[in-house]
Amino acid sequence: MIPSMELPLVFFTILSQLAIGLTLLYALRTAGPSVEPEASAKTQWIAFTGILAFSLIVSLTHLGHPLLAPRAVLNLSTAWLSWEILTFLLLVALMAATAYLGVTRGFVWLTAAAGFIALFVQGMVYSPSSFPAIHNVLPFAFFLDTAVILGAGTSAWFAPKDKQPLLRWILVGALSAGLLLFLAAPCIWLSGGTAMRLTGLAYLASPLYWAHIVLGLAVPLAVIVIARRIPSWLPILLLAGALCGRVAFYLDTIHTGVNIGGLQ
Amino acid sequence: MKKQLGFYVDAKRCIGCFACAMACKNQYHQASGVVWREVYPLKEEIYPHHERAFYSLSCNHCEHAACMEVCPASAYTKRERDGVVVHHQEKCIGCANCVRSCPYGAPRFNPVTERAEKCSLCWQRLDAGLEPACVKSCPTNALRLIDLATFNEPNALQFPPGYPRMPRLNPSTRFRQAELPKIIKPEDME
Amino acid sequence: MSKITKQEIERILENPVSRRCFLGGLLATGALAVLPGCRLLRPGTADMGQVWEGGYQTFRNACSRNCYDTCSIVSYVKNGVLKFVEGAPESSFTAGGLCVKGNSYVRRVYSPDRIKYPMEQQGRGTGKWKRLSWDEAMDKIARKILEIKARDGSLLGLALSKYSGSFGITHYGVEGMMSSLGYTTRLVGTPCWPAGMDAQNFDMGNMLCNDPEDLPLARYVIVWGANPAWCSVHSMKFLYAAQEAGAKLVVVDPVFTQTAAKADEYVQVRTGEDGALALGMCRHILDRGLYDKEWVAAHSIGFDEFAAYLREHVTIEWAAQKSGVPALHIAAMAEEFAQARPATIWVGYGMQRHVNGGASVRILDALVAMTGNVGKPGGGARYAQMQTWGFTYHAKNQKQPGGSKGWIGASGPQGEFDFSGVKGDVKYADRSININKTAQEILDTKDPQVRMLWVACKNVLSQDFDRPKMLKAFNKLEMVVVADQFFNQTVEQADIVLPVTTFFEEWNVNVSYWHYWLSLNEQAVKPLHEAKSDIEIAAALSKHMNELAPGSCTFPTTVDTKDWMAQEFNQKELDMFGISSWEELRKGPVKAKLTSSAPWSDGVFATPSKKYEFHSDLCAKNGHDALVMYKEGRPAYDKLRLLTPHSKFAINSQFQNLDWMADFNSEPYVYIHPRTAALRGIGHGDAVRVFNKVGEVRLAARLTADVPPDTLLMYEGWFKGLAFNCQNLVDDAPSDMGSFKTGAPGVAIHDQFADVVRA
Amino acid sequence: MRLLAAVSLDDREKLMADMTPQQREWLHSLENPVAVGLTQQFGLRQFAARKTDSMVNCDQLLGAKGNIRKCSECLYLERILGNDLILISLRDFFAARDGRAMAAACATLTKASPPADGHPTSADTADELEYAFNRLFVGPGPVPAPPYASVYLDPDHGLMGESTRIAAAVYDALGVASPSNGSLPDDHLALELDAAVVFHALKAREQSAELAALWDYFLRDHLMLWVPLFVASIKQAPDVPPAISHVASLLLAWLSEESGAEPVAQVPTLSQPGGIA
Repeated sequence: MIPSMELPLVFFTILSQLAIGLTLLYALRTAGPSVEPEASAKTQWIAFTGILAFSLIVSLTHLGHPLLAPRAVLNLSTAWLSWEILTFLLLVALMAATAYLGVTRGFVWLTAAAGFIALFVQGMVYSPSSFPAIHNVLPFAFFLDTAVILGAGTSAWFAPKDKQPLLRWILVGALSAGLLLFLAAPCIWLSGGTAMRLTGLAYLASPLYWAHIVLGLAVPLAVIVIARRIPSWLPILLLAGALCGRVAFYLDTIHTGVNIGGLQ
Repeated sequence: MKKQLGFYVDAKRCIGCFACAMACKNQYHQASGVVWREVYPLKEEIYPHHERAFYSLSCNHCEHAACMEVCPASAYTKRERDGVVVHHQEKCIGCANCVRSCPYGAPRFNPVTERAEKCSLCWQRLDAGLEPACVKSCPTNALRLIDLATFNEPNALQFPPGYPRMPRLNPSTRFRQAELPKIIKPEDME
Repeated sequence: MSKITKQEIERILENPVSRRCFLGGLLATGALAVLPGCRLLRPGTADMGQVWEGGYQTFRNACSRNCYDTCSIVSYVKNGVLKFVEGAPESSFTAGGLCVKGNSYVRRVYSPDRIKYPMEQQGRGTGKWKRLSWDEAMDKIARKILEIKARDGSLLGLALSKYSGSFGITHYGVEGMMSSLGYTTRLVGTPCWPAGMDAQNFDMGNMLCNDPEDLPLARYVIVWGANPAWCSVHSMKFLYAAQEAGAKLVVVDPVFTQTAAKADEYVQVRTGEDGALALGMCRHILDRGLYDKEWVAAHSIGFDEFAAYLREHVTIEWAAQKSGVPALHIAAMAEEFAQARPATIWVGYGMQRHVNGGASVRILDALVAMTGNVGKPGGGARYAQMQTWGFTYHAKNQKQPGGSKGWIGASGPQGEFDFSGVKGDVKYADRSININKTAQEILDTKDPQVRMLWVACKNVLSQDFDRPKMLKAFNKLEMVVVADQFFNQTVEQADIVLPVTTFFEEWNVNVSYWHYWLSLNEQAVKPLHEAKSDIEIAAALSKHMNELAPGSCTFPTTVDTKDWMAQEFNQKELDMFGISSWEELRKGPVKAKLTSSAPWSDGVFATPSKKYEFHSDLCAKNGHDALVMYKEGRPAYDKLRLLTPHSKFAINSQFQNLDWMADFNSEPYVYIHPRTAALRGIGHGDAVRVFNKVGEVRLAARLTADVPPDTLLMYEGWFKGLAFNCQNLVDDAPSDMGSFKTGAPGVAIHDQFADVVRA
Repeated sequence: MRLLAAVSLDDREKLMADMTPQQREWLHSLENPVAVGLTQQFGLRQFAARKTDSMVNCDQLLGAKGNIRKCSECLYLERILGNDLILISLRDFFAARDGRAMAAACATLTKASPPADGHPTSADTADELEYAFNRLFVGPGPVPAPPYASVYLDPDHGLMGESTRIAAAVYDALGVASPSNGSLPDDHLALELDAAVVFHALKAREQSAELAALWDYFLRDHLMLWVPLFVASIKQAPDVPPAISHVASLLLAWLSEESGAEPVAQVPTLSQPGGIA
C-alpha cells in the first residue's frame, strides 16, 4: 500500500461535505421562526447542488477508468462504496428537486436527512479494518464535524442577519468539538496497536495535521470568540484548514500492510 | 466443510530466498514495481535476528474477502469450487478501494493499466492440474497449497505474530512459526 | 460500409487466416502478395498481463551459472518467445523449483538493457559508441591480433580473461579460440575455491564429493563456512531431511547466516580461525580415543605424526582462545561429531578464502577422516566434485596454427577446468599469469607485454580484486574486447563489445560441481538481435583471420551449436550417466550411475600412497607443510574485518542488475554490529563510507547482530546504475593453496580489513 | 538493417536464387520495401543492374525515381517520394546504423521541415549524432528511449511482448514480413514506420474499408499509444542533440498529422519504461 495524497478524493470529500453542510445548516436555521426571509433560496440550493455535482465529477478523476464509473454501483450487497455513490446520486437529485420543485420545509428536511445518511455512508467507506485507527465511527465523526463547520462557516456569507448568532454558536460548537476530536484521536491511537500507534505518530508529526488544527479549528474558534462574529474571510480559512486535514487523513493514516512482519 | 484452498507458510522451513516471489513474476510478468507475492522479513521483536525469518505472503483468499466486499464494481468473485478469490481485470474501474481495504496489502495498483491486480492463486494452472507457480518453485517445501477442508495440522496458526489479526475476514493462510538454533558465541562477541 | 471496430480488427488479427484474407482482395491486385505459410498468434491481451495459457512448446535448459545447484530447467515457449521457466521435475535435486535468480531468466533474455549489436567505443569510458557489423568487428579484432603477431613474433601479447559467467561446456570454446590463434597469455586460476581444491587433492588425491542427496543419511552435519540457504537453496531440503531423521545440524560461521538460523546449533567462530576450532576438536577426539583407529590404521598415512602434533601443539583451551568458541563447547561438539555415525562436514568455499584457507580445509578433512567418516554414505568432507565433467572438450581443445610461437617450456594447469591433459610437445606453451592478480600481472608482464585483453564470461572490473589498480592496468592495454550480455562495469571500459547469446538461444550441456545430474540445454528461442554464442564468435573471428592471413587460425569458420554440443559427449561420459546418446537427455536430466553415494568408499585413495595422507609429501613439494597443521591468519591491516560474500539475489555480478531483482532488493548495504556502529555514531540507514588501503565504498548502513562486532559485511554484486563495487576494498592477497590444481593460488577474499565512518 | 520485405521469405529466396551476386547485394542493401516489391513485380534484373550503390537512402531513391518511372505500372512511387518523404526519412533515421545514414536522414528531414527555432542541426557532426543516437536508442548501455513498442505498452516493459506480436500480425495482414525473422523485434520503430509506408502505398492505389480500418487500428491503437511515450522519453533524456530533438518532434508531428489528433503521452507514474527501477 503506497501512501498517496489522493487529491481527487480530498476534493471530492471536502466539497461534498461542504454541500451537505450547507443543506444541514439551511435546514437548521430555517427550522425555527425567522425575522428575515432567506435571500433567494432557489439560488442557494442551485449552488448547493452545483457544489455536490462538481465534487462528484472530481471524484471520477481518481478512477483508473472513469468511463467504467457506472459499474461502481454494482455491489450494493456488500460495498459501502456502491452505496456511497448511490446515496450521493440520490442526494444530488434531491437537492436539484429542492431547488427546482420548491424549497419547502419537507424537501429541505428530506434532503438534510439524506445528507446526514450520505455522510454516514461516506464514513463507512473510509473505515475498513485495514486502517485500525479509523476502523470505527471516527471517519463519520470527522466528516460530520467538517460538514457542519464548512456549512456553518460558508452559510454566514448569505444567511439572514438574525440567523448569524445561531451560525456562530453552531460553528463555535463544531469547532470546539472538532478540536477535541482531532486532538484526542491521535493521542488515543498512541496507546493502540502498531498501525494505530504509527497513525498517531504520523498525525502528530504531520505539518498538514497541525495546519488543520491551527488554521482550520483553533484560529477560527479564537476569531469567532473574540470578534463575536464570523468574518467574511473566515470560511476560506476553514476550507483551507479542512483541505490540509483531509490530505493528512489520506497520507498519514497507516495501513496494516505497512507492518506485516512486526508486532501488530 | 467446503473446499477452500489456501497457502501454508512454514516459516520454520522458509529461508527467505524469494524464489516464490520471483516465480510469480516469472509466470505473470507484472509491471516493475508491482508484486503479487512479497517475502516479509519478521522484525527483530518477533524473531531476534535481522532478516532471518520470513512470511511469504500474497492473497489469503479469505472466506470473507475485504477486497470483494468493498469492490463497488463487483470485479472480484470467489470461486465456488475452491474458494479462490479472483480479480477480473476487465471489470475493474481502478478505484483502488480494494488496495486500501485489504489489511494484508494483497491487491496492488498497476499504474500502467490503472487497475488493481492481485494473486490469482494461479487458477488457470490449478484448472490445468498444476501447482501455483510460487508453490512449485519453493525449494524447501516451505510454501504449500492446502485445502482447509482437509488440512489437519494441529499446530498450525492462523494469526501468528507479525500477521494482522483479522478473524472476521477468516484468511485462508496457515502458518508454522520459525525456530531459533542454540547459539554459541565467543564471550567477547555477546 | 459500416466502420470496422477495434474489437473486430483485433479479432481478425488474432487469426492468421482471417487476417490474411482481410485485405486479400486488395493485396491480390496490388504489388504486395499475400503470404503463404502459417504462423500462429494468440489473442491480444496486452493490458491483462501474462497468464498461464497452456499449449506451450517446452524445451530442456540448464542453468550455466557458477553455482552449486546448476539447475535443470524446463522452458515454456509460445510463438517463438520464451514465456516462463520452471525447474525440471525429473531431477530429484532441482525438483521442479528454481531460485530467485533462475526465476528471473525471462527478464534477462528480453530486457531492453541487453547488448544488442557489436559496438566500438571511441575512447574507453567515454560512452561514445558506434555500431559495427559483425564483419567490421571481427575485421578490426583480426587485424589487431595480426598486428600483435607481427610486432611480437608471437601472440603472447593477447590475453584471455575468462571465468565462470557461463559453465556451459561449449563455452570452453573461448579457450579453444585462443588456442586456435596460437600460444597466448592466459589469466589462470580461480578466485573461487582453489585453496580447498588443492587441500583435498593433497589429502585424498582428488576432489571428490559425496552426493548431496545422501545428506539425509547423516546423523550429524556441520555446515562449515557455507551458506546453502542462499547459495545452494536446493540442498536445504536434504539438510532438513537429515534433521527430520534425527541428525543434528550445526553451522559454523562468523556470521549468523540464513543457514545458521535453520540449524539446531550455531557456532560463531572468529573469522579465519576455523582451523584452530577443528584442531581443538581433533585433540579432544584423540584424547577421548573416539577416533576410528581401524580406519586410520588401514587407510591413512601420517596419523601418528598428526596425533603427536595435536598432543604437542593443540589444546582445546588454545583452540577456544583462537576461535572464540568456549572450550567446553568444543569438547561437546567433538564428542557428538565423533560418536555420530555417519557424520559429515560441508566444507564451505567461504572458509578457504583466507591466507590459511588451504591449511584449514586440510584440518577439516582430517577431522572427518580420523572419525572414519570419509568414504561413508552420509559422511564425507563435502567440498566439490568434478567427476561428472568428463566431456571431450571438443570446443576447448583446438590446435595452434603451424609455426606458432609461444611461451618457452611447459606451463601449469590453466584453471580447474583444464582437462586437456595435453602435455606432449612442450616446446611452446601458453603463458600463464595469475587471474587473482589480474591488475598487477597486466602491469608487470613484459616481453611481450599484454597488449590486448579478450574478456568472456567474466566481469573483470566488478569481480577482480583491487579495482583501482585494475583501472590503471586497463590503461596499459591497447585493445579490450568484451563479449557479454549486459553493459557492466567491464563493458564500460571496453573498446569493442560483442553481444552474446543467453543459454536459451544456443545448444549446450551442463553438469554441476556439487550434485551428479547431467542436463541438456536446448536452443529454446532464436538469438535476439545480433547475439552470437561464444563459439560462433570464434568461428566468425577465424573466418576473418583466415581471410586476412590464411592459416592464421585453426578454428572452424562455421559452427553449429547443436552439433558442437553433441561433440562434447564421449562414451565414458555417456556410460557414467547410463545413456546411449545425448538425445535421451531430451526426456529430462539424468543422474550419474554411482556405485556409492560416497567417494573413496573402497578406502583406496588417489594419493601417491593410495591412502589418506595426514602427511603429504606432495603438499610439502608444493611449498606447504607436509603435515596437517595450524597456519596463522592474516594480520589485520585496518580496524575492522571486512567480509564480501555472495548475495542471495545475485551470482557474482549477474542478475542484480535486472529490474525484476531490484523489485526485491534495490540497493547494497553494509551490515554493522549495533555496538560497533554506536561507537562511530552510525544509525540504521545512515549513509556511510567504508574505506581501507585499497579504496572506499559509499553506501547505507544496516545495523544487525547477525555480524560479529569486529566485522563489516557487504554483499558483492553489480547494481544497474549504481557505482557500488566491493572490489574497491578487496586487495589481491593470495590464499595459501591453489597453484597445484589451478595454476595460481586462490585469493584471500575474506581476509580483508576496513573501517567505516558516517558519510 | 533491412526493413520489411514485401514478399514471403520463400519467394524471396527463389527470387534471389535467380539473381547475380551484384543484384543480391543490392537487394540486401535496399532499404525500401516498396521498391523491393516494385522490382519484383516489374523486372528486378533490368532495374537492379543499374543500381550498384550499396546505400540507398531517400536522396538516392529520388535519383532512382526516373528509372522506376520507366516501369509503366509504377503508380504510387510518386506519392511515396513526395508526400511521404518525411515518413521515409524518419524510418531511415531510426533504421540507420551509422552516423552517415543518420546525418543523411536528418538532412532530408531538416530540408523538408526546418526546425521552428532555426537551430542549425547540421552543426552536429555525423559522429556526434551517432554517439547520441546509440546512447538514446541502441546501447550498449541501458538506453533511455528503447525504440520498441512493447517497452512502453506491455506491462513488464520487456521486449518480444504482446505488442511485438500485434505488430507482426499487422505486417502479416499486410502481406509483408521483417526479413530479420524476429531477431529484431517486430515492433521496432523503423519497421513500424516502414509498415506505415506500405499502408500509404496501398491506400494510394485503392480505396478499401478494410485497409482503412487496419491502418486506423495500427495508428490509433498501436502507434499513437507508444510513440508519444517514446518521444517523451527522448525529451526527458539528458544531452539530446538538437537534431534528434527535431527528429522526435517531426515524428510526433507526423503522428498527429496522420491521426488528426494531438498525441498525448500518458506517462505511468510508478515506473518508467526502460528506466532504472
